[in-house]
Amino acid sequence: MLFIRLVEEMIAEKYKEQKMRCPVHLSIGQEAAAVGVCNALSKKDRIFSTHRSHSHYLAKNGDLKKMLAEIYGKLSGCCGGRGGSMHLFDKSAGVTASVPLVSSSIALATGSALNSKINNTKEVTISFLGDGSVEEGIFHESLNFASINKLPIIYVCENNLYSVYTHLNERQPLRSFNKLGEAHAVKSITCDGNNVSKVNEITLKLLKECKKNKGPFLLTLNTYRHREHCGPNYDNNIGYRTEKEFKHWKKKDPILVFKKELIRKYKFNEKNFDNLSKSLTKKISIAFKYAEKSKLPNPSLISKYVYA
Amino acid sequence: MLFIRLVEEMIAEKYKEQKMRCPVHLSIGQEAAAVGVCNALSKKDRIFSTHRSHSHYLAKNGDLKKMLAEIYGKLSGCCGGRGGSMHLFDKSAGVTASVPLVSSSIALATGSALNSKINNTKEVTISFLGDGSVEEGIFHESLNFASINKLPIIYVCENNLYSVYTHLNERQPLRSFNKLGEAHAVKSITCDGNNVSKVNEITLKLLKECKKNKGPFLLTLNTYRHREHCGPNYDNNIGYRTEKEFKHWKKKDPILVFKKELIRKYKFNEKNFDNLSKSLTKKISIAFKYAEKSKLPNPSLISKYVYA
Amino acid sequence: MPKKKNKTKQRIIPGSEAIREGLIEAAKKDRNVIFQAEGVSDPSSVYGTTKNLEKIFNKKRIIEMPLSENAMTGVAIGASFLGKRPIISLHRVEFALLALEQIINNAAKSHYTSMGQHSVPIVIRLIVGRGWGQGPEHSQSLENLFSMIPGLKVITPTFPADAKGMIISAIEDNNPVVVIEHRWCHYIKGHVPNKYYKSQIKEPIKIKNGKDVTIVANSLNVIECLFVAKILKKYKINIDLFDLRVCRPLELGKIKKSVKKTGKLITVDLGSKILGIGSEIVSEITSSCFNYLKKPPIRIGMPDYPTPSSRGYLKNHYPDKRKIINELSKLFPIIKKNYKSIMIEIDKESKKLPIDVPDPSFKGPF
Amino acid sequence: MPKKKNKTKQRIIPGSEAIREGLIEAAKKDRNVIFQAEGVSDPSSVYGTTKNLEKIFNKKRIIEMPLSENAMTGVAIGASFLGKRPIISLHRVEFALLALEQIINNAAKSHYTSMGQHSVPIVIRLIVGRGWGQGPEHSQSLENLFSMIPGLKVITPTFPADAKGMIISAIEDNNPVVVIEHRWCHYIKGHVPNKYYKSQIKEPIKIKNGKDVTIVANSLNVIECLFVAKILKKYKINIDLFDLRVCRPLELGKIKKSVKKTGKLITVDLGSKILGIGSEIVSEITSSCFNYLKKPPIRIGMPDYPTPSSRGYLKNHYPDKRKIINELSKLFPIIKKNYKSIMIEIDKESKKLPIDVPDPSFKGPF
Ligand SMILES: Cc1ncc(C[n+]2csc(CCOP(=O)(O)OP(=O)(O)O)c2C)c(N)n1
Ligand SMILES: Cc1ncc(C[n+]2csc(CCOP(=O)(O)OP(=O)(O)O)c2C)c(N)n1
Ligand SMILES: [Mg+2]
Ligand SMILES: [Mg+2]
Repeated sequence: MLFIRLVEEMIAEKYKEQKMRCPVHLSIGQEAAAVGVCNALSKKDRIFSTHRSHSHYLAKNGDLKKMLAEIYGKLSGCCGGRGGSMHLFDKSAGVTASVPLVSSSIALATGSALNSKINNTKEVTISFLGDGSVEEGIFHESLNFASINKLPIIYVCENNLYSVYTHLNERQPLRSFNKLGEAHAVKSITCDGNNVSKVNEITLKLLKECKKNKGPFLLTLNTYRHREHCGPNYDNNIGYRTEKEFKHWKKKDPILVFKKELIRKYKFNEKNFDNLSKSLTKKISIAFKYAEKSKLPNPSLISKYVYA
Repeated sequence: MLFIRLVEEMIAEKYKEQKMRCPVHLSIGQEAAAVGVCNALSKKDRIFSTHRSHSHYLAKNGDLKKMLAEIYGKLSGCCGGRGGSMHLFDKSAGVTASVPLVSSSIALATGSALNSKINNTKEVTISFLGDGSVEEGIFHESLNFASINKLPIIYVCENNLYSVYTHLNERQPLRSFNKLGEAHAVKSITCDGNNVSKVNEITLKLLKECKKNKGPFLLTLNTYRHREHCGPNYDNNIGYRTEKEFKHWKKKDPILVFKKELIRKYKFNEKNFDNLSKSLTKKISIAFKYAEKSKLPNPSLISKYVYA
Repeated sequence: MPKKKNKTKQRIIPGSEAIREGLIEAAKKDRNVIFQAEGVSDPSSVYGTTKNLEKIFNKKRIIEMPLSENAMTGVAIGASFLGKRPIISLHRVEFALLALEQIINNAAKSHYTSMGQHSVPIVIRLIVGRGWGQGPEHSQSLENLFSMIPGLKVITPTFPADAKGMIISAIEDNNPVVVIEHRWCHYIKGHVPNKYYKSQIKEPIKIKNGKDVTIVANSLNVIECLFVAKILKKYKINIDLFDLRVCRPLELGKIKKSVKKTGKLITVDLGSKILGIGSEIVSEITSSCFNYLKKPPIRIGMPDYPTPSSRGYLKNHYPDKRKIINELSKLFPIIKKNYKSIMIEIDKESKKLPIDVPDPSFKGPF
Repeated sequence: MPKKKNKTKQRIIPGSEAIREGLIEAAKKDRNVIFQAEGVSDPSSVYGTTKNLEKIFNKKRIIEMPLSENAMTGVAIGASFLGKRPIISLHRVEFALLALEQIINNAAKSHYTSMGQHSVPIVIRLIVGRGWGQGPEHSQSLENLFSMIPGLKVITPTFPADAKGMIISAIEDNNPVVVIEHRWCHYIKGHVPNKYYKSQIKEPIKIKNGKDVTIVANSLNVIECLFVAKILKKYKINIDLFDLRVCRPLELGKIKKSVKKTGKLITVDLGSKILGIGSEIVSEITSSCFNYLKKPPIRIGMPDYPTPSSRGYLKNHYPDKRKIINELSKLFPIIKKNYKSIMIEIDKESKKLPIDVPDPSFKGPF
């Protein structure tokens, strides 16, 4: 989790160099969702993500170098620089696809679960989505289909209260997100998305159920993004959300929460934390250097791979 | 209600003449929904319908002659023969539009209710839909929008258990249709759709609520179609539904149910019924003659009205 | 298309059965093939083309689709990422309009964006609903819409034997293939070999050899052109007639060669003339055969308005024998001279069937 | 576009502000105008084009759209049946792919099918997201897709003053109008009159007079062509340059006249070359001006693959000055002769800005 945080903070820091020339949607503040869920998974389980894909990709052990190279637009990126930050994937790690159009990957994830069902294999698919995604019809269409076919899939909704700069209350009526699943007889749970241990615990339970043919599930994780919707900065100044709200959530920063838990339970201390940070930062810096040094794709490659 | 039944029975009878050359989706068996709802409406209220639009159109006092002429493909039809049976509308009667693509008119109806909301006028919009329609994402998108904006609209779902030849259980999980509305904080009611008085009573109540800014609503009416999905015949022989199921519902024929109620409550008798039938049939025959005698459109008209 | 070998053993079946055979053969050969449709195993089974599949294959491979065209297309794409070969069948081309985000973004581009790491071997069968008063929203073909999109393949089979082979090729293909099936072509009968075979989905096929004019048509229009070719032969006009078959990728090598010979080109589009496949063909041919063209190329296609329901409107609506003759008469004075007798012959043929049915057996209701 | 009257009073504003003014003026004039967008009043307000509307108009007219492009388009159509004039603004063209069933069936056809009893006066603003690594699914223009559909109008404004007038005309129009706005055109600055005025949305406008070659371009490509025209003037090549502006209905009267004069035609498409607007123009012009054409018409447009994110790929990707010069050099030997010096001049101009930004002020992130 700290690893992801540090990666994204370095992206934020270096973004102003104008060398990462594509949109970036940072998950800073939301990492517990990605980590809590993905830590419960095995390598064979698959995840599908959205425009905000960094944390999911990394939590599922997607290759950091390939991710950064992709954001830097380099040929060594996971898409050879063709997709940018919203298309991250790493098949070998089970990060099957990230898709920039809101909700578009929900159906793909459902297809992945259908595949497992037909093959009678036991891996589970995770479909990451945001609170905005549930407004797209395809979300409901997918849940209905998963429900009739009892597919081994968990739809994980990270409710960060906003779609771009618009608050949930302007986009959806007041009701629990669980009702969205229940409309399709999909068992639904909502919980604190900033507590990585809790998220992990619940995910493990749901995975077991999925493997017993008791899927699908809808898991809603309440959380908050610290930075702007897209880009490296804080944006409390532009007026769509209050400083108070921000501070409230900042206190619940998942890294902080987890650190406290570690200190309480495992005699972890500040020094351990600093050491960990340092060693991670080192590793991360190497990856950044790799990405920066990698070559831009040659224009002549542009016409390749249109057809299989 | 009897009027609608007699019209559709005559369509069924005359369909084999091969002069009505477009698909027809009969509502025989489902009339209580259309009549129960539309009788509660005033002329200013608006309805939107689907491929199965005859009963809605007639219950809202759409012009019979123009409907039949449309089905016969005549210039005097409500669309000048351009739409056929799935495009029936009669603006002056408040039948704003019927649309052949499943669920496509749900959003249009929602727009109609938005119009009332903006204008602050008191008419209510009805969006008729089938049990299959709720599988399309646009149904959910529309309900969510209507809910946030408290639109004066009632979504009336006629659950006749089938989409074409496929039973509900093969398409949706077991759960009450009310849950579909509740996913969007839309108050939802399910009731016997073959009892016209009950449907009417509930509709009146919901209309009142809508006018007090307490809409939208989802009203599910359980019912059954007697004939084949599309066309004039019975189809119990082809194997997708059982004779037993058919007979069960046949006993609950809305006309029968209502007749019994009339007899019980208002000293209505068989003779009244026969007389009524006869006089209605006469009127209907005249409309058929009108439609049959009307002219086919001239080919030269085909290029008109592409642009306003 | 394999050569006919044994005349005595010719099985004559309609296009719809040929397509069903293709589907079955391909699914037998590759267990990754799965089927999705609304009413996939219902008594009608997509005009009979998916009939009884559940009796031949494991039920898990036959997937009943809720009315969720968009999600179900995404489901197919997602399953195809993992090795499945889904075949989606939609009763009307228009239903795919709900799924275009999935088709244009995820299906067409995933192979490209992933540098070939993903592929999307899906087949999307779309049926053109022409006839019996289907009206403006149930009778479009829209092959030009799909053909605009790099990454898709778009095919329009005409004859039964070719249709079977093309369907098998489409299923074997590792790209998303959109099949525009004209339901009137489902009624065309012909000999269809009783085995697994492929027909290329790369380029047009020449079906008549002639030196006077090049005509490129597809799907139902090929039948109209064949009739025209028959009549004009009597007047010594020989058409170099191509069944286009494949709208994307558009491989025009054979057509170019033909136009260099004939100097004249007519395209006959199933869908709209404006921005139709014919527009692309004419532009491309004009560019590469400019100095060979004796006359400006001519496009025939659907006019610039929707198709109304009532047969009353439709007399001069579809691209048909009459329209083709009219255009040809601009190129060949002999047609003008014999216009009346040609039209009489055409009238005779046209009157055999009402304008709104594909076959005498067709009695509605949809 | 009204004539400039008073040079001293010229207000110079960018395209995005001009469009915003058009929206505001039209909404002031007609209270039936309503606005729908995702984030319609958020701090960004669709690139500033819907900024502060809620301060000018009754809040009821400013409708925040949930992420439900399909239903919200249907809502707009339904409201328009009853007299409203909804304007939908989408941040990317691609988001409209979710709404094509509504656009193609209900918006485009309702007037037709109802014999004129319904009309659908809606405006759908779609913004082309080119630049800053947007990638394959956030940078398509797809004007050809919309232009295929009878019943729609499709416009592609270029210059600020014209854009304002065109937006007002679109709002006043009783048909569904799709506006393809290139976000790079949002940065173009120009004089924009401070009042209510309309620019026709019927046909192209000639923006340079020349006798040597006809070039038809639209949106951002017009800017590229203007630069080319400036350079070539030095070599005595004068371009008859048209800003196409209106892709549907495609009114080619002026272009035909021009080609009859120049004998040469080049089209420059914002979207794909294959099945692009240029294909339609070339086919139509070939058919009506065949005997005037001295050379085969030339089409320039987006190549037959998606647009990748990384700037590394993009060097020869977009239709640009260089590509236009290359094609022109096939028509004019003098260009071939001076090719090097022309290219040096172009290189100088091109290097002013990186390939992935519209303006020096642009720093990302989207
Ligand atoms: C179909 C579609 N509509 C609109 C957008 C523009 N868009 C990109 S991200 C985003 C916000 C989505 O909100 P949510 O699902 O809550 O995810 P979050 O950004 O909060 O993680 C929007 C509207 C899009 N990418 N796709
Ligand atoms: C988008 C779309 N998909 C499929 C169809 C084909 N179709 C026509 S009617 C129908 C059944 C719809 O079922 P339901 O909504 O329950 O209405 P019912 O026919 O039972 O009245 C279907 C699938 C269609 N018209 N539109
Ligand atoms: Mg969110
Ligand atoms: Mg039903």
